Amino acid sequence: MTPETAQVSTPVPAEVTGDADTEQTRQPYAALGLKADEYDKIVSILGRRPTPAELAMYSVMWSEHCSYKSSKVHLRQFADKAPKSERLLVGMGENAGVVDVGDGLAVTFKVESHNHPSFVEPYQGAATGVGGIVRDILTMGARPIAVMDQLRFGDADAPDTARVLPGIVAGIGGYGNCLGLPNIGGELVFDPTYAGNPLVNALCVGVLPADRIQRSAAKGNGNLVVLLGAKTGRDGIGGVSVLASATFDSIGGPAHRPSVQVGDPFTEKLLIECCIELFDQRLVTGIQDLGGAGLACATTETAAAGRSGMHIDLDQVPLREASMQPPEILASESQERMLAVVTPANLPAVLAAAQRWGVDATRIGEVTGTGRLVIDWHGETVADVPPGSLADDGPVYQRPMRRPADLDLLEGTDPSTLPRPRTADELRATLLRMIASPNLCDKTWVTEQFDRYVQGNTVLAQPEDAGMIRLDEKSQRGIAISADGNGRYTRLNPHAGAQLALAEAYRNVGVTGATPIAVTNCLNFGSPEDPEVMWQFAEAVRGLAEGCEALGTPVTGGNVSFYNSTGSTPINPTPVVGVLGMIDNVARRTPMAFPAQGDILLLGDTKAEFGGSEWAWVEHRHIGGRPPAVDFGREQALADALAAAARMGIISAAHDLSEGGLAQALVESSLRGRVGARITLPEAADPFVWLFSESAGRVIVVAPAEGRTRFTDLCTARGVPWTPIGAVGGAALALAGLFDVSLADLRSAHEGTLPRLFG
Amino acid sequence: MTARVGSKIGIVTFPGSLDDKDAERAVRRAGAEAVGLWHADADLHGVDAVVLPGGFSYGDYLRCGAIARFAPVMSEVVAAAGRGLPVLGICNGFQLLCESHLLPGALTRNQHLHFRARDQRLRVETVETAWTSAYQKGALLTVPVKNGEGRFVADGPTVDRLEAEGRVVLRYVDGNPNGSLHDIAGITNDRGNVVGLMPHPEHAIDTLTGPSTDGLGFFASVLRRLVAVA
Amino acid sequence: MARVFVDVMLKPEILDPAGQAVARALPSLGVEGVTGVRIGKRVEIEFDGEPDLDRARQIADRLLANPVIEDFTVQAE
Amino acid sequence: MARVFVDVMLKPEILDPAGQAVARALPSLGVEGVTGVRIGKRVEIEFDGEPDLDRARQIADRLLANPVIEDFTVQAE
Ligand SMILES: Nc1ncnc2c1ncn2[C@@H]1O[C@H](COP(=O)(O)OP(=O)(O)O)[C@@H](O)[C@H]1O
Ligand SMILES: [Mg+2]
Repeated sequence: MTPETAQVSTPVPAEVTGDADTEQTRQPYAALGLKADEYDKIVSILGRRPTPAELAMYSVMWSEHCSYKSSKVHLRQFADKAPKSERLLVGMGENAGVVDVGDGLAVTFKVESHNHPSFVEPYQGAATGVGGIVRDILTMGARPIAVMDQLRFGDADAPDTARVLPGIVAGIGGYGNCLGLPNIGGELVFDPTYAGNPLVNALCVGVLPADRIQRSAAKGNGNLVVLLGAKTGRDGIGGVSVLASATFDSIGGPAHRPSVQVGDPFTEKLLIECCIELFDQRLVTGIQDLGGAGLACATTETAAAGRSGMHIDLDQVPLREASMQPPEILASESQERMLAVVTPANLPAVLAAAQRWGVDATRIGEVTGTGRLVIDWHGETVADVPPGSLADDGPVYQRPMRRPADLDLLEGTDPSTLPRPRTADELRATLLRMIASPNLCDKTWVTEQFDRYVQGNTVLAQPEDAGMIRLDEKSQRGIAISADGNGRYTRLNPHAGAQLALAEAYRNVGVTGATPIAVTNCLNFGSPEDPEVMWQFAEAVRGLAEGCEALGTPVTGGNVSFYNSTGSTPINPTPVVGVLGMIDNVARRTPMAFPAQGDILLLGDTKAEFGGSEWAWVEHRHIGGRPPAVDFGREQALADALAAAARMGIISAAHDLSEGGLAQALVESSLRGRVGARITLPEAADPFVWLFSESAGRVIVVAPAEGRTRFTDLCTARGVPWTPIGAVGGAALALAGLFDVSLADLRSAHEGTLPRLFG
Repeated sequence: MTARVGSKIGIVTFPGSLDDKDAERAVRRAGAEAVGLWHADADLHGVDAVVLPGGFSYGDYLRCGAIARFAPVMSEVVAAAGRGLPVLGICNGFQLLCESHLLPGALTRNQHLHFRARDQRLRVETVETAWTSAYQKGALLTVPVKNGEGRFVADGPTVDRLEAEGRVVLRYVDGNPNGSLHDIAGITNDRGNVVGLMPHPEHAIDTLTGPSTDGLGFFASVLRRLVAVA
Repeated sequence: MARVFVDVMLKPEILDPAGQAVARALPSLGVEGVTGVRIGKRVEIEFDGEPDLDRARQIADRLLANPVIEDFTVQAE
Repeated sequence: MARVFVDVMLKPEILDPAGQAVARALPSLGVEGVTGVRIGKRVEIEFDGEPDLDRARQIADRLLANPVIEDFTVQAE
């Protein structure tokens, strides 16, 4: 046993040159990503110079990625403005939020980015992104039950897209498929803004008994700290502080890019089964995944959360390379590891469960009452720190903000001046070009690479508006999830863009018949050191927080990804917003496919809203004007009407309108149902506006004759406008007085694009 | 208890098995008792039939099914199959049956190199196996396929023999999803008790969660046989 | 510490789509004159004592290669 | 007809899940004394003329290996 306090050996800076100048004898903090004042703060916290191990720990823990130092002051709004929700069991701050879904069940979900690693090594970067978010969900005590992925690339025909896309898609599939997690939806967006910085966001959802939520706090003097899973290696060291906390330009090009990790989904699968067994047998008192900043993060966060101390013996950590030094062991981001806190009495049972699943489990330390995290190695104390100083008391920045100088100009270049299709033939040709464009085309080439069936509970999956999973076979209770974002809307107006993303995800959940209850988000932005980016960020967060307040759906967790830029230009600000809904009986869900017959109704108001629209982009490479207006009251009424209709069984299909507008929605529902539609637009309608506008708050619904009046009454009672626009039937999409397109022509236009581009 | 209620079908869980719970659900839906078998336990616990489920046993990094073949339970499965016990290998289970030499040939990387999951049309080519007797010969099914290494290959004489002896159980129709020889989706041994399929019948038992209920017949078939034997 | 290498290649008569994909991509990289590409596995086995070719051969035969579709060769470092 | 072999292995510090899975399975096959297994790719490139090592190196660099996680070696038959 090592004593609880030990003499800290005099630290020897790695790069001392012998120069007496104090500036020079300072430690290599800058190379580790720390600023001079941050370094000074470390010295003042410790009352001495940090050891190399401590310096490594502070540098990773105080990195943007781990400390949220630039975003903290803004993210607070999610909690401050959070609507009261009785369902919220765990809010922001834990690994993922948890909501009560009834019958003693709870659900946890979260979306996270793995943008930079996926650019460097597409397959493994994307794969380990899935692995990381799955461990977050597992950490809450939940069995992961589904994943989703939100992907953004440069132009579809850009050479680098061909380099990264196939690997990223294969990596998402490779990891998720091997874990046995159905992939139930996502996004695939192409825009030159992401050419040098693709966005790879991954979402995971899990289910757990509501009374068995796990916490990360390390509590109980004398309890043991057990490391589960993979051995610790040299891969991915500093991945967090370097990769996710700086732009590629500033890192210095490919040669200096730090290594990324290789994922091992098999080990993760065993880790999941092992942990679930530990949870079921109530064998752990605290658990934390090892993600960014590895062991440094897991030990400090658990000790800080438990307001305890911890003693770690680094010699016990199973290593892949024996020559690893303490800073490396602490900062390694080797995947597929978890840290558990267990009572001494439970240790044998924990080790037995681990052995049964073939998972390595090693006792590496214990919880103490000292309030210090003390780390020993080779008989020396290499770190002795107050854990809260790393986990909670990192630097906080109120970064300068400035409205982008070009925003007035962008807003002023309104798409209303763009040439529009005038004749029926032009409208028809526009429709065919639109549905074949990379953002609106069929995504099967991607989604076919994902297993959607495994676990046998997938009720809805892509291309449906939301994914839906049955939680319980007896009660038929289930959940629905959708995540959406639109960087062009957000570029034009970050406040509105974030709200539009929220509104779309909310509506996507609503059309299935589920009731939205909670929100997660992944905020993909440029450099926080750029005041214009910081302004976009602050506006987006404000918009999202206000939107969640209006909708009554709290933000339960999320992730911030800064430093996304193509060359020196920040990406279009891209908040991806995920909405979770619940449904009492999944057999009552509303699918998007047109049934054989029925009347088609358009719910909501259609206005000439083309700012940031897909039409302006596809036909004119234009981005300007104002994005569509959002009305949360309308969104709520709409979702409420759709949930009621699903419960009553009076509608047979519903599909939301988003990018590409009504034309796109009609084509998607027709192709999915293998049946056409005869559409008659209202007499006063401008067909171009009705077909392609992206006004929010709209849905198409098919109501069989029997239920139609009950449904329209239900809409009217809630103030949801509805317009009959035709009926299902035939083998073509026929627009009365305008044009017909056969299903076969629609299909070949819609489905040919991705196979042509990616083989 | 009657034989029907008492029929026990074992489903083996290997490290990395994924569709084991789904197979258990399908077995129960068909009316049998599902018994979980564990890879490390060299005991079939008296089951009347065995399902080797889909998944990625041991990660399938080296070659699908290559490591699972050495699991203690497999020596029991191989021995029991030799005595006529009905054995169904689904996807990873099919790969494992080939690796274990209970079925000829091998399953290799899909020709297009992608993992592919889709609802696949299939034709039942023989009903003279323990697992297909409840179908009509020539019946068309829609059942999910999902794999990265599902392309069946074997040398010419082996394929000719499979065809000549009527041992091709299932064939892909309306498009071959992986480049499999002769559009082969499933085969059987010469006694008809061991069947390997790439498609996943356990995912086609309920239209709420699958494309059809066409997969139930595989489980119903073996039950029928067990009842007849009893 | 002694290493043995086992190279596992698909038999010539077995289609190698991964190799073909590489071969097809070459002209677009400006590489001409390649008539074929085959992709197999290279397995490095580290023994704690002497490099044991027999044992490596046995591992290759039972585990690393599937004789239905693959051939292998074994050599010491 | 001249062949060049490109061996692509994960860098030593990078986890090799495939090798690890094989190494862990060996005891159950009754094989002892193996301290590590690494699995990489062996690529056989066939040129119609002389074996062109430079060209092979270029192919490896651009198509077969990602230098962030892999190293490769090239040799003629
Ligand atoms: N990368 C992806 N992974 C999984 N599913 C995807 C992906 N990209 C798109 N999808 C699915 O394809 C369908 C169409 O996508 P999209 O048009 O963006 O839907 P929406 O506009 O309703 O959000 C949706 O079901 C979506 O979940
Ligand atoms: Mg939608």
